[in-house]
Amino acid sequence: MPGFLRPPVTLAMVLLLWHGAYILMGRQSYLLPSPWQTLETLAARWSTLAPHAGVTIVEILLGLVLGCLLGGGTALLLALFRPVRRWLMPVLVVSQAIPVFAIAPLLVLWLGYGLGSKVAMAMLIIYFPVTAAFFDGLRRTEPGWLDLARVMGGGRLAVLLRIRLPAALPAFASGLRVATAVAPIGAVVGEWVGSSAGLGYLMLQANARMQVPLMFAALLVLAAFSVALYALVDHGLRRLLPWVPDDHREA
Amino acid sequence: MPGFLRPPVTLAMVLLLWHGAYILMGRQSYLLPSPWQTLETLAARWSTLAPHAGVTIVEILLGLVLGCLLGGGTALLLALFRPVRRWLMPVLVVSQAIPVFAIAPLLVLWLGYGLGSKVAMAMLIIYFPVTAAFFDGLRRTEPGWLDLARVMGGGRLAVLLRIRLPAALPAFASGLRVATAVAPIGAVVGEWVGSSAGLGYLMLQANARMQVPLMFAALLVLAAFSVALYALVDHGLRRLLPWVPDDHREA
Amino acid sequence: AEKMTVLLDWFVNPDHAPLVVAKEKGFFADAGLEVELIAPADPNDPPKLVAAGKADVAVGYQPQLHLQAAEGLPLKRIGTLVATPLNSVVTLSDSGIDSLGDLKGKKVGFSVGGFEDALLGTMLADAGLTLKDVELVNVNFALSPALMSGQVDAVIGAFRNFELNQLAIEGRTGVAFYPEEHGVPPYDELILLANAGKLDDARLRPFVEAVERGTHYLVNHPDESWQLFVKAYPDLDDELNKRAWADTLPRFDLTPAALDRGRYERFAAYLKAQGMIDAAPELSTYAVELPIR
Amino acid sequence: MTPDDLGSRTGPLSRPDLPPAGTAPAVTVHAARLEWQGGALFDALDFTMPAGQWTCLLGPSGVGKSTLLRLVAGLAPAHADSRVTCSDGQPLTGRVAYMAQTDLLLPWHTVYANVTLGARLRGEAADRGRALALLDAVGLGDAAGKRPAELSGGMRQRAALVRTLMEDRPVILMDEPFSALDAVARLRLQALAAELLRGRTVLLVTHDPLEALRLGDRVHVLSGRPARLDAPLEPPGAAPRRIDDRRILDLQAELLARLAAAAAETA
Amino acid sequence: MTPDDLGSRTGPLSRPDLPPAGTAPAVTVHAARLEWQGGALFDALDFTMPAGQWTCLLGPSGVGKSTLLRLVAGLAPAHADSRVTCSDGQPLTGRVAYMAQTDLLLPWHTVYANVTLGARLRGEAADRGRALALLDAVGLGDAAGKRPAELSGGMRQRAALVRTLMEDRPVILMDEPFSALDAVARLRLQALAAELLRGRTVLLVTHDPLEALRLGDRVHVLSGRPARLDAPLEPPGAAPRRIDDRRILDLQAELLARLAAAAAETA
Ligand SMILES: Nc1ncnc2c1ncn2[C@@H]1O[C@H](COP(=O)(O)OP(=O)(O)OP(=O)(O)O)[C@@H](O)[C@H]1O
Ligand SMILES: Nc1ncnc2c1ncn2[C@@H]1O[C@H](COP(=O)(O)OP(=O)(O)OP(=O)(O)O)[C@@H](O)[C@H]1O
Ligand SMILES: [Mg+2]
Ligand SMILES: [Mg+2]
Repeated sequence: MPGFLRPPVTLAMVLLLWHGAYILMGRQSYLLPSPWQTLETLAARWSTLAPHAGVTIVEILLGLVLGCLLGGGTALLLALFRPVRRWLMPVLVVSQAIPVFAIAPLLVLWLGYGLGSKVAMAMLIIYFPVTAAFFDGLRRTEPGWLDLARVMGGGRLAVLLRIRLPAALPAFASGLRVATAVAPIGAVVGEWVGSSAGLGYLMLQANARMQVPLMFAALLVLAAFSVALYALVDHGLRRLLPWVPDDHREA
Repeated sequence: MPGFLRPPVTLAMVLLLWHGAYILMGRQSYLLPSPWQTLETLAARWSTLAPHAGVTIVEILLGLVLGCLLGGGTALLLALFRPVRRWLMPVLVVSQAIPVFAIAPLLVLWLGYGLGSKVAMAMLIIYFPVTAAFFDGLRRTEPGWLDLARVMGGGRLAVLLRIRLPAALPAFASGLRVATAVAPIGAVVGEWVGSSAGLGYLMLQANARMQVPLMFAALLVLAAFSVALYALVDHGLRRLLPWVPDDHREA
Repeated sequence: AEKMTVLLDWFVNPDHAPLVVAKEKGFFADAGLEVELIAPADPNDPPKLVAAGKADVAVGYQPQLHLQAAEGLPLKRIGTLVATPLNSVVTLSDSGIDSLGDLKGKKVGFSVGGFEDALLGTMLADAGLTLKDVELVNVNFALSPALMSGQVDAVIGAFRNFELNQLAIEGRTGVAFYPEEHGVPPYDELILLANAGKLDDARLRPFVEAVERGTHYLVNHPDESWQLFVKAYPDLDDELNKRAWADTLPRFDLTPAALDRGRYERFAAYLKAQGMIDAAPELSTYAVELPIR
Repeated sequence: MTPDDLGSRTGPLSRPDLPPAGTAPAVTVHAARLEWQGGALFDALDFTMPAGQWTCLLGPSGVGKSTLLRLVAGLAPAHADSRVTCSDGQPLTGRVAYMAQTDLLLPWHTVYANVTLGARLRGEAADRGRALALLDAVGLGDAAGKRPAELSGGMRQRAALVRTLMEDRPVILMDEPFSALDAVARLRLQALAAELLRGRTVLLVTHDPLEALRLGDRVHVLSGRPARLDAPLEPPGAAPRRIDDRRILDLQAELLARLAAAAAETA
Repeated sequence: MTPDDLGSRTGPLSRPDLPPAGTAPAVTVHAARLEWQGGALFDALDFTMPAGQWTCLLGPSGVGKSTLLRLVAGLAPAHADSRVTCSDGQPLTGRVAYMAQTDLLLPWHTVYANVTLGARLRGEAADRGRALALLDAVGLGDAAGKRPAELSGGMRQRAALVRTLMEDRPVILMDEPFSALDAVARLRLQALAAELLRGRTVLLVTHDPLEALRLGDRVHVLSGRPARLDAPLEPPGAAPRRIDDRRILDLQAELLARLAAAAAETA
């Protein structure tokens, strides 16, 4: 099948599966609306959805960029300073175990109800996957390269930046892929915690008003954006790391 | 500093930081209780907390095991069958973008109010990081090994299991580390979806009842368990993959 | 005894006192019922689950019922727990907001319930303002913290029996504005919902009557019933719940099975006028008085 | 120790189910074509490995020896045009053993598990006795349980050689299999390989002219860009030849001259 | 082309800031001790590299040549006891260039970036002209912009050699630097290295006796377990020597005999 046909066919299959589930659950559209209902709502309410979608997309992108920068920076710090690693790592793990909603009021208190808290939430949710994946990559550097760099008289920082970092880029890319897929949920949870706009807010509202098709229409927009973003990032990463073997590419 | 002193000292530092934040935020314990209040509550309400903690721990462990099995299996499928990869990957990414609360009623409908829906949630939340990390690892196999295996006449499955899988184990370990850190939040979010026991339930309830110190006591138990679990998994993984270079180990 | 699953609207709290008392005093058992009370985390889920047949009875809100009925959920109100609105707009006494008119240009926090804008719009209209004059912010369930920390100037969705006490315990004084005093027709805050297709279920009428017994016991023996409550839920034995308990007592419906048709039709008309629903369905399709069997 | 000392050891190494000399097919690459962005590496190159004989390939570094060997192995890059046929009309797939220029040992396996990899990949039982005997013969008897990271460079290469010999295929392709070995071990292992692979169709890429003349029935020099093959040298006698033979030393001089010419032409 | 053709090319390759012969220190390893789980690799091993001379190290595969070289480089494994001193009393750190047995090229860099890695690691400006001239001299002039994955085995090794020469240090440690090269390139690069590294203290590990005799001022054979060093051979004349010299051929016979003995002893 030619490549350009794949996305529409996938879409069609997902819609069919969805419709199957709808029928299976007894056509109760307040639990799960049918795809057609949802698409109808999507078309009819597009003018409502679009501005909310815009807000969420900005949050996702900002959160993604900041989260990756922060996660990347933390991983570098961890790799560079053994003491930092020993003391910070447990704190990082602990921070992961704290559910967002527990600290949400604090976050909102610090960052307000605007963009800030949502970006922070998206950041927080991708921070650990990025940090852990990248740090793991930094730990696994080919020892021969490190020996060579040592004899060459490279400082800790130079070795980190010129050898360990590029060697860890495939692992970082792996973390980035996860982050890309997870960032949207971060933004939506952020909106749930406190907001006055965004797809997450719209979903909450629609849910409370029992406008379940509208909620699923918002979900659809979110999902479409997520897939597009993931495809973009995946493609970009593969072009940026041409030396990494990838059986995908040969296809 | 001798290694055995590190955990207590870290703990003390976290508590101090916490207390600092408490003072900084104006000693408003409805936002952030002081560590001493929390520890007091922890001691006083231990008999309330313990059974809830037990429930959550079981959920986390089950979710972790099942999520890793499912994620590992999916990654293998994706690596083995190009069509599966092409069609399934977008679906996986979409599935990531769907916030829990949107499908919560569906989950409860299918799995009931008991352990099932919580384990499912913990599973779901770690499923993608594990799948993505492992699949990424499987994609990056040294091409020379694949050439060798091809000439040797290894079938697709044999090459996958005997070469690509072990070669991807470091990446899988990386995903597993993320999963371990994230699984507790999965279980707690699962309890949020609907439950009558568990630390997440206790926290929500305490939160709704403005018993913020109890909420933070539950959080503390959760965090302690998370760190212990992470340390265990990290240590185990390093022992299981002795051939992977690891500058951690030399320390 | 026959098993029955009741989904609460929220975690157990004094609003559920009649149910708790009926259970603890054995009134349900007397009616041949073994009732299990389940707390959800999202108040929107219980009606859906009852509509889907996953539970027998749900605790819901009258305003939501109209929306649910308009969206075609097969639900019927079969009883009332709390017969007055609990919802209110709350500000802090030291905020300088003495009347609804002072809200102009302020931030109002809310926990998404679906019709805050209608409610607040009506109340603001009463003071000569419109919704455009305030900024609405979803603060989820952190109504009091948002208010106390100064993130918002007022909140809507605060329960008068709860948030006011909470503020008082934290040493702050809250001021409440009541919707029914500012142009919103009075309504039942908490009602009991059953699946519209299962009204011939023989357990329903005895269930509502047991709730009625519970309510009466509660009103007659406030202290004994408080003891029952904290014995069943030791976690709730604190100052906040004790105060809320007292404040909630006068608001329980003493005739839970009875349906005030006029009140429901009036509220439906109000929501229609607000544009919240396109058309009000026939009342009997979503609210009934169960016949005696 | 002379190569002849091996005589007594090859008992457990030789296999009764060896293909008798003659069943190993001749292999021909027809009109191979391959372009990298740097230019055409091969253009209409024809190359034949006679049945049951050793063909040695020499040439300047970077001329395309490894690439030609990979073409034969069926590992051609996607943009190469080449057709590989066998004299017996059967496809070559499944009848080749391949030893690459790098050792390609799997770091998570022991040496033993590495040398028996082929069998496990095909779901067959590994011939444990033969593996241990071969490891012993190449001097890795004590290292069977070690991981590749614990081996020296030459030990890794010997392990890769054993892995190739374990494959027991009629066509054998080896890319500089002895380059990391000391002079003594190299002679021993040349003799061992010559004996074990007698009757197979072998392609050996090497940089050592004496090695080529000692083992090869035909010795080619690849040169130029696009690469050309010259008429092969055909050292007399059966491999492994004595390298102090006068005729071999004459051929060596000839071969060195050809290599110098090839170097000048390719640079 | 003979090695002497290089004369005209070394202009841009030689550096005015070269340490004059004699400033390169002698390097001594004292009483080295190292145990792997297999037994003691070294036990009280003393080893000296005379100042400004080439020391060559041969020996059976796996005897410990690479490990000894790594000890000198300061890359001893954690459980090794060894003390390395210089004749001038200064520490050795920062005065060594190291070429490992594998090429250790960074896959994400071009050849040019790989050979100038040292300068960038130290935050110095890379000497672009010298790098390009050296790449040209080893035949990689056209490959400067390629990634390692696009190179043949011998090209990779030459790139690693250039990287080492770019370091321009008084002490040079090279582990089989010419093993993947064809005979012609090998001779050329040996001559190039001999010229560029004149006056440096060089340790060269090799398996090629002629290479050792051509380049080495002292040629050692390492043998046994724990490993011992024999008394060195000292070929007459200045490197690179002509290998058809009668005396060199005599020494080659002697060296081969020593290697055979070492192999028998070490196995
Ligand atoms: N990490 C390790 N663990 C255990 N043994 C090791 C390790 N590294 C090296 N050895 C052992 O040390 C010995 C010497 O290795 P070394 O690489 O120095 O040999 P070499 O003389 O350079 O051989 P070659 O000529 O094959 O390169 C070998 O027997 C090897 O098995
Ligand atoms: N992936 C690639 N992309 C571009 N060029 C490549 C690639 N792989 C190989 N080449 C080029 O093909 C040529 C031949 O490489 P090959 O490995 O066959 O050489 P070789 O004759 O085996 O050399 P050596 O003796 O050094 O191993 C080289 O010039 C190399 O640069
Ligand atoms: Mg090659
Ligand atoms: Mg070595």
